[in-house]
Amino acid sequence: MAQRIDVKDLNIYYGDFLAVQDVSMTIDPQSVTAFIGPSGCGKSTFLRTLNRMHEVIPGARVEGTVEMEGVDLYGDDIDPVAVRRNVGMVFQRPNPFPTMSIRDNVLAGVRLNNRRISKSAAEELVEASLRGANLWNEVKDRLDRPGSGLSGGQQQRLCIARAIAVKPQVLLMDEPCSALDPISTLAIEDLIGELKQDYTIVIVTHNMQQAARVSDRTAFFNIAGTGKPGRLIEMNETSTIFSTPAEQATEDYVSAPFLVRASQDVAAVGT
Amino acid sequence: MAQRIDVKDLNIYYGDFLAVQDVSMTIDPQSVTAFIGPSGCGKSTFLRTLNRMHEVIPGARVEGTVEMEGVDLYGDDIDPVAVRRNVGMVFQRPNPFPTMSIRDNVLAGVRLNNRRISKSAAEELVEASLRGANLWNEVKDRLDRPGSGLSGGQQQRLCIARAIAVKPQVLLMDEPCSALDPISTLAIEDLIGELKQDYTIVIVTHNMQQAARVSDRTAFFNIAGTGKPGRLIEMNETSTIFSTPAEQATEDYVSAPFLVRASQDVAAVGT
Amino acid sequence: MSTATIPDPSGTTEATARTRAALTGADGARRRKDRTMTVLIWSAFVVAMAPLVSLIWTVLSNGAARISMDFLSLSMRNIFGGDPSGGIYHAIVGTLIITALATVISVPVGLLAAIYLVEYGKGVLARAVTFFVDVMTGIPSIVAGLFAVSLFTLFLGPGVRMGVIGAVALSVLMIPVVVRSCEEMLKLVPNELREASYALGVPKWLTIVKVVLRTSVAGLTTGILLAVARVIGETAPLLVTVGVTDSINFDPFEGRMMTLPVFAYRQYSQGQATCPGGESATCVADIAIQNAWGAALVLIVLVLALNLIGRLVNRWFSPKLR
Amino acid sequence: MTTTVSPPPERAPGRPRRRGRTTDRGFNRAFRWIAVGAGVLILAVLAAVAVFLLQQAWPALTAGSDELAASVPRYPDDTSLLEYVGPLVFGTLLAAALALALATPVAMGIALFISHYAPPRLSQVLGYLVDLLAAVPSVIYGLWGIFVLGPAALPVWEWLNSWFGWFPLFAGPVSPTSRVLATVAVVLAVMILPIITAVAREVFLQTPKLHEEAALALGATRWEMVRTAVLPFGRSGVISAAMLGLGRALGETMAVLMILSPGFLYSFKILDSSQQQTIAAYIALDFPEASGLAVNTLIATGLVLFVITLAVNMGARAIVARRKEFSGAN
Amino acid sequence: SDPAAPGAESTGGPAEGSDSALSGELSGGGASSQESAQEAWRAGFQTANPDVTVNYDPVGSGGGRTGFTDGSYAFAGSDAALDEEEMTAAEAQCGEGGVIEFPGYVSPIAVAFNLPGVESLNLKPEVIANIFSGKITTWNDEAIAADNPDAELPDSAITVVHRSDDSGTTENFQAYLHEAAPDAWEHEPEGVWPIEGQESAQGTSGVVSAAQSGEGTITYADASQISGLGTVAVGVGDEFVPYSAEAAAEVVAQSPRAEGTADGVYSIELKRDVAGTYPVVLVSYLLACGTYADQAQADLVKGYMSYLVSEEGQKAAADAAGSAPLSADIRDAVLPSIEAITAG
Ligand SMILES: Nc1ncnc2c1ncn2[C@@H]1O[C@H](COP(=O)(O)OP(=O)(O)OP(=O)(O)O)[C@@H](O)[C@H]1O
Ligand SMILES: Nc1ncnc2c1ncn2[C@@H]1O[C@H](COP(=O)(O)OP(=O)(O)OP(=O)(O)O)[C@@H](O)[C@H]1O
Ligand SMILES: [Mg+2]
Ligand SMILES: [Mg+2]
Ligand SMILES: O=P([O-])([O-])[O-]
Repeated sequence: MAQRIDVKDLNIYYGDFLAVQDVSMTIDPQSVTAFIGPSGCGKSTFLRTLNRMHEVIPGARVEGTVEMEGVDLYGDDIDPVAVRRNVGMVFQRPNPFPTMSIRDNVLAGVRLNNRRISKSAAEELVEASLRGANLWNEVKDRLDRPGSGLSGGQQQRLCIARAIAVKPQVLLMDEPCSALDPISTLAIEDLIGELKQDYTIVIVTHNMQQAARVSDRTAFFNIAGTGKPGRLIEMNETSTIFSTPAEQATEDYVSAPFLVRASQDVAAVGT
Repeated sequence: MAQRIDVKDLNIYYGDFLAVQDVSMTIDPQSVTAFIGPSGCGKSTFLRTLNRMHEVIPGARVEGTVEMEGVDLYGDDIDPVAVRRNVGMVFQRPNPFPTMSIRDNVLAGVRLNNRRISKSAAEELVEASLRGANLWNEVKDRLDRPGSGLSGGQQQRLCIARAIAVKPQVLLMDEPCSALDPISTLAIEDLIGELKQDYTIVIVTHNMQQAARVSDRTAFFNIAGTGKPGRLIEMNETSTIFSTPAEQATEDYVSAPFLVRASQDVAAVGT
Repeated sequence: MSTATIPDPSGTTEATARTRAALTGADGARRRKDRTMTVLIWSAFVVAMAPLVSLIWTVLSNGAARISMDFLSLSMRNIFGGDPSGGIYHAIVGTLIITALATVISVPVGLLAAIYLVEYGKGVLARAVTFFVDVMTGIPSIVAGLFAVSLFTLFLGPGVRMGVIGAVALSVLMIPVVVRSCEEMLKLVPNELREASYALGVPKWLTIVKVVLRTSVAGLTTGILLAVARVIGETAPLLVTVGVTDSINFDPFEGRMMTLPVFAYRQYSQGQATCPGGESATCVADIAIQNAWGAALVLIVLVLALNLIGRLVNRWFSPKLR
Repeated sequence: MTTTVSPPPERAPGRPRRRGRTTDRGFNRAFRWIAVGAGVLILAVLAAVAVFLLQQAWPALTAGSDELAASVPRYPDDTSLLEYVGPLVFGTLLAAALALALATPVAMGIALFISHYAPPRLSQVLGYLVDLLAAVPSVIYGLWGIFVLGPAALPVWEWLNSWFGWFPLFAGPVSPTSRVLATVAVVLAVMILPIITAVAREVFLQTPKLHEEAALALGATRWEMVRTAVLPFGRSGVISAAMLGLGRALGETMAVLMILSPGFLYSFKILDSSQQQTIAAYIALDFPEASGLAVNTLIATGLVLFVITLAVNMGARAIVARRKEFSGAN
Repeated sequence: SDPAAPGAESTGGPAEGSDSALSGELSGGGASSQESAQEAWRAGFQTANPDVTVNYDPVGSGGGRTGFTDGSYAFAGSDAALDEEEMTAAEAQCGEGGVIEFPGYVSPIAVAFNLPGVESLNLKPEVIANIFSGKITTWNDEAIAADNPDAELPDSAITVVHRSDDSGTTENFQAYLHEAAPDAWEHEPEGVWPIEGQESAQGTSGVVSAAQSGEGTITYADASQISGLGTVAVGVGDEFVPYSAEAAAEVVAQSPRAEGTADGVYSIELKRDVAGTYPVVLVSYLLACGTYADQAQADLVKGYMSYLVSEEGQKAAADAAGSAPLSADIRDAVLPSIEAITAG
């Protein structure tokens, strides 16, 4: 079920602006890959090329290949819709459909397949997905209320529930926890751990601890300056990236002073 | 310039729904107060009562008093607009004005109020505010481009620049860093450190480390269940909250397993 | 998700083949439906273009021959029968003045009422305004005209005909359209922006003026232009309020005025002219219908120009989103 | 920056700065009252129109049918005012409903085409073209309907009648002049098309990118994305747009007046002449020659149109309100 | 702010030096049938008096009569003479000078049809009545064929097109049918067409274009407007008379003045059976007051009315609208009342 992704010499453009340059990487199946890097370096942009969401933006295009099990996602005979069905996505900002109830939000992707899903199967799926996103208890008795009435964190968890409800083969997550409280974050992180048994997972995060906790491999992106394209600096086992990175830039980034401070803080709390 | 805030017996309603019950607290001037708690417990709601943004929502109202240096902000003769000018706010989701350039966004507080400002003073203010939000270098040569063209993190920093440009006495921040990368987060945290010399700062955060790092005092909110009102469980020195909280609920929350794990991770990274 | 039940692949080529199958052979029915809808939506467009093209072509081919400098710069004073030397300057002037006046009356009232509904409105008054604005869209145009006449008759006695009465009648028709479309546009401004402004200590009225109106100005312009278009072609109410004249009148507060739609309608109604000496350069039997088409063409060009201006305003001010 | 700009507190501690600009509150209040005033003014105008209508219609409402029959040219003997207005109401509703049924799907199609299907550069031009249709005065639609559409539609009407003549709407005979309700309905549809399109287009364009992307990321085709994210978001806007169009169709005078060969029957035959008449066209048709009680009767029919619009709008409001909390607006 | 001035210059009309002292604005309105004639009169009068603007709102006869009796119009055109009630109201409005009413515009109504290849038909009054009442339904009906042995009449249905609006043309046409064929046409003459279910259209231009757009149609319309359609020569006695202004004028000339009216009021009782006349005519009246409150207004009305009954004025109307000029008798009868218009 999980699928390997090979990216070769990928250049990503917004119109004439080269946003990300020359990325090649391999994303392993049944593992979690984390993307880290400073803001604006193109993590989100790159992530969106993996399920062809990038081309939704007018003028946006890519050069190079993204292969999934040897099949170029940008090949002529490939249907972007099928790509997106197999490569799910959770966004930075929660975006539940405001016109749908909580239940319908979870079922939104499933319903698209026009499959007449039986009522009981639907109920089960809703519960399983919401439990997976650690939202079940909070919303179980208002499944028919609009999804937009939830708080930010609840909304994001609803979106995660919606994404996992369609059981994709690859799951892309763009800072999925940035609007979540620690308990929800923890639940999601645990969920990621479970999901990777079957899926290929890619996560963008600003939270070093999160990257360290959940990912098997980490890719560090960086940007030389404004207007310059983002680049993949280094990709390796997560422990290697955080302990003995090959590049100086990576080392500078992952051991930025705050991180030291943070560990001190935590140490202080722990005692 | 910094002001003390005393909240007494505050009940906060959305229509008939009691969202936050019976909060009393004192927020010290020239300090940073952090609100933590699970999603949906009413942190944002409570925060918004401190500058009377709550009442912008139709049907929303409060009971009780919020006193600033002894003056009830909800008194009859108090102008909510004046309250908001003195109590600034940064939101959870970045919301730059889409019709305005980056420069005009920073100057919005001045310009929207029809205040005259000389060109040079404006330029200075723009630069100082953007530097304060650690955004200056990224946007300095496109100040006339629309603010909505920036990435999420950049937009949020723009909003912070906009809020500090009006030099409020109190600054409320609702998860201001949830969309920021560590470097920007660090800059903002440093900025908070600087600002508290003069201002009263209140910050909502899901990031325990952040609360531990930046705040002097921490308030923990909790919620008994869905549909129940949120409550202030405990408020104390940050170090006390994180090390020896008085309440069991607080202890459970701040020492949730992930935190232990996180500290282990960080320790592992450190070695 | 046809692959969901297939066991983990072992051979790479097999996996490739299956992946390719999953990524290409998407659900045929859904793809077909998508195609069908795309075709339908394209054809909806073509269907709508057919009358437009036909209409424009009809007006152009019938009206273009009549257009000349004289036609645009002369009035119909002392022109009658098959005499082709008259023009529609008086009607252009009248249309511009009366429509402008109606716009000047309707836009502030309509926009402010929309602001009231979106930004302040709650309770009985707001519900009443919303409801009765809807009702107002149902006033037949002739009734609006009769109403304006009887209103002015109250103050000025019977028999007064002047531009401003027509403008009032048109305003009765225009205001609800302005309110409705402006209301829709204002509602689309995200609350986040209002809150951002309030949090900067900007009073509500400045927030409305500088943030809400500014953000929605493009939509508002479109809405107002639609409303202008709604009334610029009105005939019936102008006939009873402004009357008709052949001469030029720049003063909407004194005397009759001619307007383009009334002119076109009257000319069409006149039908054939009699040419006692047969058709000649000075007597054209179907001059009236030619005049009608000529006026129609000018009216459309006028509206087109207004639209163009609106577009430019729109382009200028629309928020640079996304 | 902030450390240098803050002057020491100049007021006694314990007093939060209340100075603001007190004039703000004055402006705020003034602006509010101006806005409220505009709303009230509209109510006042409408009340004035209503008073005018009622006062003018009153003699007809209170007159006996004998009296009406004597002084209103088209008034049949022994008929109550209600029975008299009935066929007009029927004709008005039928014409407007046909127009709306023809226009709404096409308008939504065009709006979607412009907002989500057409190449971006093309869509600008297209939007402009459609707006142009809205700007065409009804007199010109009348001329076009008589001289172009009518003759062109005649073979279509004959074809419809010969194949679908069993269906009440298309029952024969077919008028040789094409001055029938079917032609009128098409013209009305073309007239309200741009009105519905313009509003629907604006609303569709406002669909948050976030929601569209959410749908696409779930593996939706473009149409499915439209169905899950765009249409529900635009729903209340589209209903509102359709009502705007319906309002225009109900009240349209000139085009109907110029094209339709009127009749006063409860008839579904839209291809036959002299079957139906609409209220607005009826008023415009008979007003010039009317005097005395006849004028009052005409205005009474205007009052009925008023009431119809009122009812239609109430219905639409109810539909929109029922799903209000699910609407995209905040 | 004088609305007249720029227009007068811009049309470049023949503003030959006139020594007229008249100036100001004069407004009237009423029957749409008079619109073309009024245009000709206004142009002629304004040319002679460049400082004068005359307006005529073609709002319909009813509107004209209402406007005249409530004082909104200084003069009016109406396709029917005032009835008693209206006359009372008008007299009240006009004051002691009384009302002036005369048939200022007389025009033949053509019976016109659309049959390719057929330009003219001879029809007796009964046949016309039976066609319009729907008793004769096909073109090759014996009753039609009998009087038209040379015409190629098709086997197609006759589509009657009548005026959908309340119109003086309809009323006069019905009056003719009622009088010439009382057995076949029993409907009381009215402005509204009495038969349901027939094709109709608004205004003269409407019926003409409806008739032109469908084959096998027949209608009645002001004779000046019916280009492209075949016309009917109407049976009078034993002969068939095609329409012409002269033959129409003759009808009016042969008809007596109604009795028992005030001096200024000249209404006629049409006789529709005089040999050699064309009996299907529209007689449209002009209304004015004997006294006006304002001297300038009185002068304008007097000047305008004198002009339009003059030989010159009637010729202008005949040229522009194909109407039948007034006979000298009628002119002589009404001129004294017009010249007596005063302010008071
Ligand atoms: N729609 C767009 N059109 C043009 N440029 C864009 C667009 N979206 C992003 N960019 C630019 O592309 C670059 C990469 O942006 P991206 O959002 O991928 O960064 P990121 O690493 O995800 O940042 P963050 O951590 O703040 O989310 C930035 O310079 C940004 O300004
Ligand atoms: N506009 C509103 N109307 C009604 N109820 C609301 C509204 N906004 C929030 N609530 C409810 O009030 C409660 C508190 O919400 P609030 O957004 O303050 O939580 P929070 O602690 O900020 O959560 P998060 O950490 O997810 O931002 C929740 O139950 C929420 O559903
Ligand atoms: Mg990003
Ligand atoms: Mg919150
Ligand atoms: O003069 P008409 O009433 O027949 O138009």
